[in-house]
Formats: sequence, structure tokens, C-alpha cells
Amino acid sequence: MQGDVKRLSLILLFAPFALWIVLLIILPHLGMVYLSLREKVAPRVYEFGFGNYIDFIQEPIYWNTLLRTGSMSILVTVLALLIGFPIAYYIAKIAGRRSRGALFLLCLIPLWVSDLIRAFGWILLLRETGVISTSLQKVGLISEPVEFLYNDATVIVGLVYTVILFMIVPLVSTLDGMDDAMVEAGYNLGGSGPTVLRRIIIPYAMPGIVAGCIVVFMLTAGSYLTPILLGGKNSSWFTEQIYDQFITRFNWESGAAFGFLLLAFTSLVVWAGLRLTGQNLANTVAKN
Amino acid sequence: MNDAVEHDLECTGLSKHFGSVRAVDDVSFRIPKGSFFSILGPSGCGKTTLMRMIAGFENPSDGDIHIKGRSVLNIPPNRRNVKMVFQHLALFPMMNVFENIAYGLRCAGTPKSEIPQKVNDVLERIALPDVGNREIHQLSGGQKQRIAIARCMVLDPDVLLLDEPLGALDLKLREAMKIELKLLQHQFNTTFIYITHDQSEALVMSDNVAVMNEGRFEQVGKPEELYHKPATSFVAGFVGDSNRWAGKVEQISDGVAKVATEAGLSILCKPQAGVEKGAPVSIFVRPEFIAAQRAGEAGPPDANSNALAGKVDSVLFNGANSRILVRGPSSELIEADVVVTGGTSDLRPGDAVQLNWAPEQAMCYAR
Amino acid sequence: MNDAVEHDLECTGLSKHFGSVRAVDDVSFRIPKGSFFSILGPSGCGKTTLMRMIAGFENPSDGDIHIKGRSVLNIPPNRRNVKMVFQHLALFPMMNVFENIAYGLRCAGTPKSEIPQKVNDVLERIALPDVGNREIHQLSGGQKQRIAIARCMVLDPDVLLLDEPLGALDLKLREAMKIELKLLQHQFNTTFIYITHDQSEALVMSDNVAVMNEGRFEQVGKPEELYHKPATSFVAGFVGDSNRWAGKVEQISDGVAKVATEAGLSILCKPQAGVEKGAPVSIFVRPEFIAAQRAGEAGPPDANSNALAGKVDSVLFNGANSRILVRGPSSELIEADVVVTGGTSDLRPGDAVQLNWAPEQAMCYAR
Amino acid sequence: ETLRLLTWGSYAPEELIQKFEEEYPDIDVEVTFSNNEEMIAKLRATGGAGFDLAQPSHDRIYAAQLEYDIYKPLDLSKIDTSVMESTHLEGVKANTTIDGEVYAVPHQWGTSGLMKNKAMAADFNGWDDLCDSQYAGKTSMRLKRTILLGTAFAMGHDPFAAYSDLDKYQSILDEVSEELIACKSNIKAYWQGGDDLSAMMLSGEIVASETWDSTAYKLYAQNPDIVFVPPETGALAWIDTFALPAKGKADDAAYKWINFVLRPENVTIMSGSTGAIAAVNGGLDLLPEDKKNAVNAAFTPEDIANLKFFANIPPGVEDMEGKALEKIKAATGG
Amino acid sequence: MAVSTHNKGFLLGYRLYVGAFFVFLAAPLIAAGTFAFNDSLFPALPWQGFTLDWFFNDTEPKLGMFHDRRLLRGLYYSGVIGVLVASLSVFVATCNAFLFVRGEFPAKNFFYILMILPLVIPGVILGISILVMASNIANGMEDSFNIEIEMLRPGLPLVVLGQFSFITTITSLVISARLKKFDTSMEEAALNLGATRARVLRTVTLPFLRPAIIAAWIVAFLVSFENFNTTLFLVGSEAPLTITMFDRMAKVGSTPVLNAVSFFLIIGSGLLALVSVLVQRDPPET
Ligand SMILES: Nc1ncnc2c1ncn2[C@@H]1O[C@H](COP(=O)(O)OP(=O)(O)OP(=O)(O)O)[C@@H](O)[C@H]1O
Ligand SMILES: Nc1ncnc2c1ncn2[C@@H]1O[C@H](COP(=O)(O)OP(=O)(O)OP(=O)(O)O)[C@@H](O)[C@H]1O
Ligand SMILES: [Mg+2]
Ligand SMILES: [Mg+2]
Repeated sequence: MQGDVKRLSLILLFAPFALWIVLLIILPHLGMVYLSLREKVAPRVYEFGFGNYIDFIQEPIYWNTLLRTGSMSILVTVLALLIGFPIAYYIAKIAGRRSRGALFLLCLIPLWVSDLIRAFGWILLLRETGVISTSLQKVGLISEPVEFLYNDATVIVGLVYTVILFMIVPLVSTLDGMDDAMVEAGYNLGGSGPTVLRRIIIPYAMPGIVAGCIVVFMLTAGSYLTPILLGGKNSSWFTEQIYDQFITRFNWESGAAFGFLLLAFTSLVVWAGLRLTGQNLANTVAKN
Repeated sequence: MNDAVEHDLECTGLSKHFGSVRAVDDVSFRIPKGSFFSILGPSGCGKTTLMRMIAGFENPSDGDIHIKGRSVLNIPPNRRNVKMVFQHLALFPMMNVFENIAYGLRCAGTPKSEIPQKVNDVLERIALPDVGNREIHQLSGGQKQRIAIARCMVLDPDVLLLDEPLGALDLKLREAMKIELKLLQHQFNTTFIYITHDQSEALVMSDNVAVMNEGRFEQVGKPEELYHKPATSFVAGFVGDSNRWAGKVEQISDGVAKVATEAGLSILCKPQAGVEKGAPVSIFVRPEFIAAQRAGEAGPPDANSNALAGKVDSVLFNGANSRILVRGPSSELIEADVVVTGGTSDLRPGDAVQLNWAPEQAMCYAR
Repeated sequence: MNDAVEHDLECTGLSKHFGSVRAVDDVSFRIPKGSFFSILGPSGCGKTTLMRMIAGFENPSDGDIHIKGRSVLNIPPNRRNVKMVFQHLALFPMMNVFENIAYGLRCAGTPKSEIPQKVNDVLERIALPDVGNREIHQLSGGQKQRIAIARCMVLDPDVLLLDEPLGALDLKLREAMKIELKLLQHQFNTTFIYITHDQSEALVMSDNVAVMNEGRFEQVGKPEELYHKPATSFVAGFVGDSNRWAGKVEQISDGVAKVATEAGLSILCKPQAGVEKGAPVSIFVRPEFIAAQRAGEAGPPDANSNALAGKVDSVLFNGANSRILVRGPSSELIEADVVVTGGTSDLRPGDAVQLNWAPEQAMCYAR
Repeated sequence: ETLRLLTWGSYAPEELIQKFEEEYPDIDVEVTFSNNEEMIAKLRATGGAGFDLAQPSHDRIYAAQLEYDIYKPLDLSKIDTSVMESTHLEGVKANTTIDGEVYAVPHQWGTSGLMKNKAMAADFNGWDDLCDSQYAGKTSMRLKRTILLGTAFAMGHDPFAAYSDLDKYQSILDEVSEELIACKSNIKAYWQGGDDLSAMMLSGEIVASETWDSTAYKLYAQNPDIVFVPPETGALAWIDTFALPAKGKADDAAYKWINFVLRPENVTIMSGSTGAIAAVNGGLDLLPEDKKNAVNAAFTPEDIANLKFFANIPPGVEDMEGKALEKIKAATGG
Repeated sequence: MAVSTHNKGFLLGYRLYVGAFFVFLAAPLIAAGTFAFNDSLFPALPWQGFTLDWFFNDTEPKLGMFHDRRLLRGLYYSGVIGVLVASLSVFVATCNAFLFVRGEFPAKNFFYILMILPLVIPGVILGISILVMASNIANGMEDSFNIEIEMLRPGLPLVVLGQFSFITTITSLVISARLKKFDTSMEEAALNLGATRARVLRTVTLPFLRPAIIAAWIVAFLVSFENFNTTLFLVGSEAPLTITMFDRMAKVGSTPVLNAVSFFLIIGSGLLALVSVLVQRDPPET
């Protein structure tokens, strides 16, 4: 009898999960794949085929943009890691107990403000007549106004800014779990600072690093507003092309194909990253 | 300062203040070469802080530390030849046993070819020759313990620091490791400094014990000295079990004080330095020095000894360490060691008994 | 079955199998009303599983459980009048002390007006009358312990189960709580079933102790019986400290067996049931029954006793429980209790000694 | 009842909405800002539901309706067409009649062209001047179809005529793309919305740009040096219309809104907000004073005569243009 | 000692770096917030003097945010969507937490990975895939049965579903983490004290989870509030604030009223975030 109750409650708990995953994740994505396999041959006439994918392959613009998006996302991920790691380490290990909470909170506040506002803030700061250029002129460091906006470096800065919190949060929680004694043991046994970092802290933080990198990479590759608003004339981003396919060209079929390609591409990168570091999804991302 | 070289470690006037907390307060001591030295004290008394200063993880607020006669104040922790076994061991979970032990050697720049030899040697000495390839989580608690020691010993340290390394182990294992640690120290013949709040660990293993309280050393001495001749009332209460009374000295004669306790008893005892007539004192009597006899069997009370009539409240059987709780005349409980054989002569709850102890066994300290 | 009512708890042929693991294996016992019963056994022997079956959290694979003479197999856990103190106490952190204690009363539908009275009564009985409004995290370890017991006792259970409740406490507190628990049980006069792997806890507190091993009860008896008359070699080894030798019986005469140990010694001992000539046996001798004398001071060896010459390897000073390790002729270490006074007559490492013990004190079990 | 407008950024000034709601207290007006592409995309996604009145440009109705069936025919009897200027009305009708049913009537018209800061770019007057190296780094454009068409005209083609021959149109597009890619290094940035453009222009970061006339008029009010420039080859003219989404639920309210905003006193308010000219009789005179000045400063009668009205976009062209724009965007240069 | 105390210079440099980082973090927000008080029609330098008009003024052209009906309506829809998404996702997340922390069933690991997957799917793709499916179904229903299911067209319900689809993963992780810390012997203790299963859930388990549930709710609300990528494709006529602001920026031109909204959101979100951190904090151990 107890067994029956258990099974029933398991089924009751499983139902919302299954509805969610099947109806909102799996079916839509299958639908998207299905749609991407429809070729538009005339108004309101479609046939089944790989035309949308062939178009993608034949048009260098598309895959160049995808590669560009991918490589810039990787760059952003690496930068976020390099910038964020010392911060996370400081919060988790060096800050006093009280300032730790405050710093962590400070880290989070930009997280709760939308992309749009963050980009808006950057625009106000960086434009040729913006705060930074003006103040630099006032101070006398530059004589002419300088345009900081509208180039790839700005896009990268903006993206790093947008995503770095997602790097810091998992890192802090992993590093928090590391016993200080481990680092001390590293020194005590004769390790210098870099040795301890390389042989002890980084290996220990690996799950957090990987989790942070995955989330950051995915968010970057999937971001839309930041590259659009901060980007210069050469800054195409793959999500922008998806948007264009859907919105300005009404070409849902090819947009769906692009969507699927983006998903496949980013998944591939993540998979490769996991293989290289010997981690798996369940014990990294899920841990936080 | 020629004799300093004879000592592996010497601290002089060492202090550490965290804000207004005096975690370690003007501590001086020397540890002779190759000995097993314990620091015993209640939680929060500053033991760990003291050890961390020796290892170099904290800078002293004041005082100096000499290792092998050389001041190490300006040497960073990774350059001091003082190794440390941490409370939770701090073995590196991302490396296997071999790598854990080899870590220090690699840091020291030992040639690659010599490392396996050295690691295997030390593994053999701790009697775990075949665990090199195991992961840390595949080891039992006692094995981890020994690996943590091996990891330090392979570097041939001047001094090995151990911070309550048995705290995380379970009871039976802790008993076994006590003896094992002592044997390991014999074997390596290195100076061990051992921190603990468990008096039996400190007494059993050490050549010398320092009893620490509120950042200061109360007494440093051989285990027997601490137990039998505690210098302060703190040491008397902290080391070994005791019955304890508070009272006032009524008179002192012939090196024996007569004390009236707050509960109304009159106890003869041996006054320690500083005890004067009329002074409030604490009296400590160890249960093993109290003899319990059936009321009928005991002779008449001796005026030069202490005697109390009471009733057995409970018998705490614990093999060779059995004890009875006796409810004395003023209804407090007094502990006395007894032998329980399981035979008919054993005392049972409710039996009337007389408790006797000699004045010399009642230590009396000014409060 | 008239006498079943005299027993608060009775288990017959109780078993629990997890797949191929026989966690509890055909255990039967009865516990008399109002007694303190301990189950003592090494980690993983099935103690917790047994207790969880009594509380109703596991269904037995086989056997029956009677409480106050009534089988409770079909009664769900929340309807059994058996309360339990969990290892980590499981006090509810989101309620204060009062609410924790009132919880069970509310579940039982006690009228609202009576609850404060009952809670205050029980708080007074555990000598913590004023903590009702405290939050759980504001209590000390020992106080939490007592609240956990009060939470159960307020419901007036037939049986109180305690699963290693002292495991999480620190050393000094554990010593104190041992005695306190025994006093509490006296006061409530309820049947306590106490689980532990610490033999000193079991011996000190219990009226009766069951020694458990691999899912079975090896022996049930009073603490003194277990200590002085262990029924099996497991009990002899697990309860109390022992020196242990493995050997073969050479001859048996007059209730004394002569055993040749694997290391080449010859030991006289008292054979237990089932020991025959030529059988492989284990011999156990408690350290307190071995007398150590300086080689010169001992008389000539007595042919009817055991005598061994050796050399003191280490002295394990521990106040009244001091011990020496003697390296015997076949180079194994033998433990013997000694008195260390700190005087000149004490044995020291390197001294030659003779060890003597009577054959009756050497218990010998078939292997 | 709620009237859900799907319209351009400035086509529903708060003042008018309040006035409208006062007049019809039982109608609530809810506005979603959009642009041509998004209007179609949204209505396509909703199947023509979710909105009660849309305002796409006259050239973007026919194909979208053919392909996605997102509008419903208008009941012209409910609209006071008499106030509309007949050329615009007839033009829009002609453009949006399918199977004899009319799908849209005109609302406001305006042009896309160029603007310049007279003080800094005196002799700037054609589409191709955007790529003139003397303004290097000081011009801007929006990467949308207008610039393709404008450049095509500047290069001497007539892209609207080529709509009937898509191969020809493709070759024009290719040429135009090449030109614009080469031009990339000359411009400062592609503007995204009126806001960017205003900021860059006002601050002097750029001196000339492709623009909507309305934006230029607004800036004229701030700085009279900034004027709209009808390109030599003719400004591109559009007419924003009223169309009813296929599954709109408040048609009556929509008709009320249409008639309401066409009233002369409201036209002035509307034009004040949009900067465009109402497609009603005497629309130019109904402009607020400052806008009227700006228009007069920008247009000569010849310029008006030279207007190039956007032609109906046949199916497929959007895709071709989209690709061309992507190519330009992705090309490295500049 | 997690960093060498022997190298004072290094530590100082480290502190400076951390300080610089927080300046970097705060700069754009401060910029976005500050211009809300600039008495100018454009959110740009030069500074024209302090004003509160962009919050409270009720006439054009300086229409303050509290009088701007469209922004207020966006705020309202954002709130409605946020509350719906947060409540729904917290409910499902609680079920998920019990399912994955307590349940034993075949292929649990596989399902667990499925559960965290939405977190790493780009938001744009979630948006379009849900849009595509909903449209397919709606068109299918219309073509075959001539039933128009308005719920499946872009609009409030789809936005809620779209955001729910990935926010649930976040809330599930938050609540699971707390449930994992729950000592099941607490439930057994309650049972043992005579409580029924339902009562145990109500009086012990859920109260224990409450801080995590509140925190997860707030996190979900904030993430929903700021979401743009997924919402963009699913929004109908009821546009939430981010979309309204984007439309305003891209199609109308920004005025400092957007800065005012930003300022308002920065303060509001900061306070909410603070609450979520505070409720999650356990009482200090003694
Ligand atoms: N970094 C620190 N900042 C402030 N106070 C500290 C710090 N480290 C230790 N203390 C304080 O110094 C005192 C001694 O601490 P220490 O850790 O040395 O005690 P301990 O004897 O090792 O105790 P335990 O047996 O519990 O480990 C305590 O009161 C502690 O609170
Ligand atoms: N739910 C279970 N499923 C499978 N095996 C179990 C389960 N519970 C207990 N066991 C096994 O049953 C045996 C007895 O476990 P039990 O917890 O009763 O031991 P114990 O005596 O309480 O040990 P400890 O002193 O460590 O608490 C162990 O081998 C354990 O691994
Ligand atoms: Mg310590
Ligand atoms: Mg157990």
C-alpha cells in the first residue's frame, strides 16, 4: 500500500515536469526543426527539403556571421573568466565575512536590471559626446572628442559587462565550498602563489569555471540587444540575422533553420568544452 | 644563544591580537629537538592562532619565532620548513594519493626521477605501501590521517604541526590513532607539535604538554607533572576528572589547611602557593583518590584525614574505569572510582558508604 | 502471553533485508518496563535499521514487534506510541522551543488550553524552565539534547528510542550528558532504548545492553556480564580493551587450556564453551588484569600462571588510566595498566619488566 | 471596449488619445509602436489578431495580404473619404485593392531623403554624397531598403520599374550593394532609430545623413542649420495608411479613430507629433507653424513634383533586399 | 589565509583591482540613473540642472514617467507577467525539487539534464520555437475546425509561457538546493510525533523551504521583468516595460524619461534583490 502511495505521488510530481519539458521545450524545438525543413517555393506554397540549410551553407555571409558570433562569444567568455575569477576569489576567500555579503549583493544588482538599461547606460557613457569622452577632454587627456561606441571592442566590453555576473556567481559558490586549509596546505608544502593557483585552486574550482563558462557562452551567443545597440557598422550578430529572417523578411522557415543552427553550434561548442575539461553538465551547471 | 640550536623551535613573547581579542598573549616556550609537544586547552583559547603564526599564516602582533635558531618572521609560509597537518586534513581531492604526496616535492624542485622513490619510501614507512593510485575519497579515515602526515614527512620538516588531527575521526579509530601517532613520531624522530582539547590525547602521547587558557600558557610540563602537580586551579580542573568544592580557609597548620565549603562540609587539604587563612579557595580531589567503603566496614573516621558518609546514587560501570556517584551529606554528588567485578561484593545504588581521602590528595587553590 | 504485558517492547524473529544486505537478521528480545536498554555495535551493524523498524519507518522483512503486548506491524509511524530522538536531534528550526514541544501535542489534538501547562511541566522536569521562547539556534548543544528528549516525553510514550544522540556533541559535553541521560531516565521512568557504538556510553548508562554485530544480537546482558563474561569473542573484543592473541589449543586440563600462540608464546587460559583440543582459538586479556613488575622485583614465574618478560616500549600516561606498552618476547606489543604517580618508582621506557596474569583472566574462544 | 493601435512611434500623441477618450468615454486606446516590417511580422504571427487598427505604408499591404491574409477589407462607407486628398486616396486604393476590395486608405504622407547641417556640409545634395570622401566619418544612414532604393536612383536606375523583372532587379541590387559596401568606410555608423540620428546630428558627430523628413523637421526646430534635403534624384515618398487587421475586434472604434484624426483640428496635432503631412485636402496648411517653415525651407515645388512614391512590393523582393542588406552589413570594410 | 599576507603590495593592488571592477559595474547604471535628473530633453551632456520633472511632470514635452500612460501600462503588464511567471514557475519548481531530490525513478539523470537544459538554450530560440509551435497549432485548428484559439497567438499567455519555460529551471535549482539541505529526519521526527503526512508537509517541510521559495519567486520575478530576448517574439499588444522602452528608444527617440524608468527599476530591483538575499540567510549558528 505504501508503495502505491509512493508511485502515485511520484506520478503527480512528474506530471508538471513532463508537461513543462514536453510542451514548452521538446515539442517547440521539434516544431522548429520541422519548420526549418520546409522550403518556400511560392507564396503559400511549401515543400519539404533542406533548402534553408543549403542556402545557409552556400552563403558565406551567414556562416561567417555564425563563426564571428561564436568566436566573439568565446572571447567574451575567456575575458569574463579572467576578469571575474579574481573578483570571485576575493568575494569568497579574502573579503571579511560582513563585506562578503555586501560585495556579493553589489555584484548582483546589475543582474536585475534589463539588458536594455545596461546598454543604454553604456551608450550614455561611451558616445563621442558622452560622459567619458567629455571628461577626458576636460581633464585634457585628449584634445578631440573620441568615439568609443560602435566598434567590436565596445560590443565585447558591453557583453562582458552583461554576462560577467553569471561567471562570478557560480565561481563564488564553488570557491566558497573550498576549505581555506586547502590553500594553506598548498603554501605550507612549499608551493608559491602561482603554483597554488595552478595546482590547487583552479582544479578545485573547475566545476564552477565550467558552469560559468557554459552559461556565459550561451548567453553571449544568444544575446541580441547589446551587439545591436553598441555595435558598429560591421557588427553583425547571428541572433540579429534570426530576428531579421523572422521580422523583416517574414521568412520563418529559414529563421527556424538559423535558430536550429545556432542551437546546434553552441551545443557543439559546449560539448567540446566539456570534453576538454572532463566535466559534465549535471555536475557543473546543476550544482549552483 | 648557543643553546638555541639545541631547540627546534623557540617562541619568545609571542602575541596576536585581533582587534580587542588577545588570541595569543605573550607566550614563550622552547621545544627540544625530536620531542612530542602538545598544546592543550579549551576551545577558543588560541591554540590554532599560535600554530598558524608558527606556520607563517598569521603575522605575530609581537614577539619572535626561531626555528633551528633562526628567526622566521620574515620568511613566507611556503619557505618555512615547518609542515602542518590540518584539522580536516586538507588533502587535495583532485589529486590521488601519489600526487598529494608528490606535491611538496615538486614544489621543492626535486628531480622528477627521484619523486616516485621518495613517495614510495614514505608510504612504506606509514605502512600503506599500495595506496599510491587511490583517490582520496577511497581511503578510510585513519588512512587519510596517515597520508596527511606522510605528505608532510616526505619533505623532512624541522617541525611538524598537527591541529587536532583526530577531531574528525570516530571513537574507536581515535583511540587507535593515538598510539599510532606516538609510534610514528618515534619512527620519524621529528619534533611534533600537537594541538588538542582532549586531555587524554595530550597526556598519552606527549613528552611535554602546555596547558593554554585565554591566550596564555598556564603550565608547561611532563604529563605526570600536570596531572599530579597542577600549578593553577585551571590546570587542576581541566586535566583529569575531579570533584570540586568551593570554600573558605578556616585555618592552616603543618601544611594542611582546613576549609569550610559553601555547602557546609569541612575538608582538610594541601594548600598551594598563595592560599591564606580566610581566603576563598577551590578544592580538587580526583575520584581515584577517594576510597569508598560500605558504611559498616569502614573504621571510625580519622581526624587527620577526610571522611564523608553518603549513599550510593548510581553505579557507572565502565570496566576498569567504573565509578560511583555518592550523594553526600549536603546532597551534592561526589564521584569515586571503584572496582566492579560483577560479584556480590559490589556496591549498589542505595548502599550507605563512607568516603575517605588523604589531605595531600585534596589540592587547594586560591580563587 | 500474560507476561507480555510486563514488557514494554518485544521483538520476535525481526529481520530486514535490503536486497542482499541482511541489515537486521532474526533478532528477538524483550525489554522490561521502565528500564534503560542499550544496543551497542560497530558502525553498519544494523542498529539504526532495527530502531527504524520499531518506530515504523521501515517495514520488517520478517518477524513481529509488540508494544505493550500489541503487535504494531500495521500501525503507521505517526500512530505508534514510540517516540524517537534522532542522531542530529531533528529539532524544527522554524519553530521556537515551545512550538517544538507543543508540536506533538497539537498533532494529538490536545485541547489548546492544556498545551502551555504541559509544555511548561516538561521544561521544568528537564531543568530548563525558561527557554520556551528561545529559538533553536540560541540553545547550546546540551540544551538542544534535552529539548529533543522533552519533545518526546511530553507525549508520554511507551518507549523512547535514542539513536546515538550524543554523537554530535563534543567530548567534555558528552561525558556530562552521559550521566544526565541516566538521571533523566530515572526521573521519567520510561523505557529508553539507546543506540550507540561507544561502549563506555552503553556500559555507564544501561540496565541491559545488547551487543549487535552484522545484524544479529551476540549477547544481551547487564554491563558487568558483558564485560566480565563475554559470550563470544566478538563481545570480548568489542567491549572494553583487550590484548589479543591467536593460537591453537595444546591441551586442556582442570578447566585450564594451554594455548600455543602463532607468535610462539604459550598461554594458560580459561576455555569458553566449544573450545577443544587442537582448535584454533582467540585469547583476550584485559590490560587491568596484567600486573607489570620490574624484572628484578618479580618472583620466579609461577607454573600455574602466565608470566612474560619484556621491555617497556612506551608509557601512555593518562592519570588514573595510565598504561604501558611492553614489547614481549615475540616482539608484539602488550598493554598493561599501571599506576603512574610521577615519582621515581614509575616504570620508564626501556625498563625490563615481567608481566603476570592469572589463567582465569585470559578468556579463550574458538575462532 | 479597447482600441488597440499598431502604429508608428509618433502616430498616437497622448494629447489626441486623451481627446478621443473624452469624446468616446467607453473606448480605451492602447498603442503598440512598430514599423512596417514589424507590423507585418506581428500580424503574421497573430494571424491578424491582437490589434484593431494598423498603419502600414501603402506599398507594404498588397503582398503581405496576398501571402498571409492579415487584413480585412474596409467599409468605405464608414469613413469620411471626402476630406482626403483625392490623388493620395486614389493612389492608395489602386495599390491596395485585391479582388475588388479596398484594404487601406491614406493617413499621412512624407518622404525619405537626406539631411545636412548647412554650416558644415553646404554642397551636400544627393544620395551619393553620403559616400563622398570629404565627409568621411561624418555621415550616416539606416541600413534598410530606403538607402538601397535611393542609391539605385542615384546610380541612374529605376528600381521601381524593375519590380516586374526580378532578375533585373537583382542585378541592380548587386550593383547597389557593391557601391554601399565601398561606401562603408565613409560613414560613421548606421543609425537604428530617430534617437541615434538626432543625437549624432545635433552633437555634430555627423554632418549629413539619410533620414526621415519628420526627424529632420524636428531638428530644424532645434538648430535651423539642419535642414531636410530632397535628393537631386527625387525624395522617396511614402503614404502611411489605415488598415484593419483581419481579426480585429473593435472595427467601429477603429473607424471612429480614423474619422477623428482626419478632422482638421486634430490633423494639426497629429502632424505636430509625426512631422509628416496629412493626406487631407490642404494638408500642408494644417501643419503647425514650425513644421510648415521646415517644409518650406526644404522643398521647392519642383522637389514636390519630383517625388518618387514607393511602388507596391511584389512577393520575393523583401527577401532579395534583406539579403543584400545583410551582405552590406557583414562585409568588412570601414 | 587565502592569499599571502607577506606581500602587502600585492594585496593592495588586488584591492584596487576589485575596487575598479565595482566602478566598472556601477558606471553605466549610475550614468543611466543620473541623467534622469538632467533638466534637458536629451539624455546627454551638458548638464542643464537638476529636475524631478522626468518623474512627476504631467505635461508634454517633459512628461514624467508617473504620468506617461504607456510606460505605466508597460510597467503594469511587466508586473502582471512577472507575478504569473514567478508563481507558476515556483509551483512547478517545487514539484521538480521534490521529484529530483526525493524521487527515485529510471533515467533520473537524463531527466535532470533535461531540466537544466532550458537554461542554456538562447532566449531568442526559445521565443521563436514557442511562437512557431503555437502558431502551427493555432493555424491548424483554424484551418481544420475553424476555431480561433486566441491564447496561442502572441500575447500575454505566450509571453508568460515563454518566460516560464526557462525561468522554471532557475527556480528549480534554487529550491532543489534548499531541499537538498533538508534533513529528512526532520520529517520523520514530525511523523514520529504523531503528525499525518499532509501535516508534515504543511508544518515542517514547506516552512523549511519557505525562504528558498520566496527567494526563487523574487528571482523569477526579476528575471521575467528584465527579459527581452524571449519576450520580443511572443509579445502581442500587451507589451511589458522592456519592450515598451525598446520601442521608445528605437522608434520614437529617447528622452530622460527612460533614464527615470531606469533609475526607478535599478532602485526597485536592488531592493527586491536585497530581500531575496535576506530571506535566504539562515539564522547564525551558535
Ligand atoms: N581571523 C580572526 N579574526 C578575529 N578573531 C579571531 C580570528 N581568528 C581567531 N580569532 C579569535 O581568537 C581566539 C582564538 O581562536 P583559535 O582559533 O586560535 O582558538 P582554538 O584554541 O584553536 O579553538 P578551537 O579548539 O575551537 O579550534 C578566538 O576567540 C577567536 O574567536
Ligand atoms: N535504505 C537502505 N538501502 C540499502 N541498504 C541499507 C539501507 N539502510 C541501511 N542499509 C544497510 O544496512 C546496514 C545497516 O545499516 P544501519 O544504518 O542500520 O547501521 P548502523 O548500525 O546504524 O550504523 P551506524 O552506527 O553507522 O549508524 C548497512 O550495511 C547499510 O549499508
Ligand atoms: Mg583550533
Ligand atoms: Mg545508525
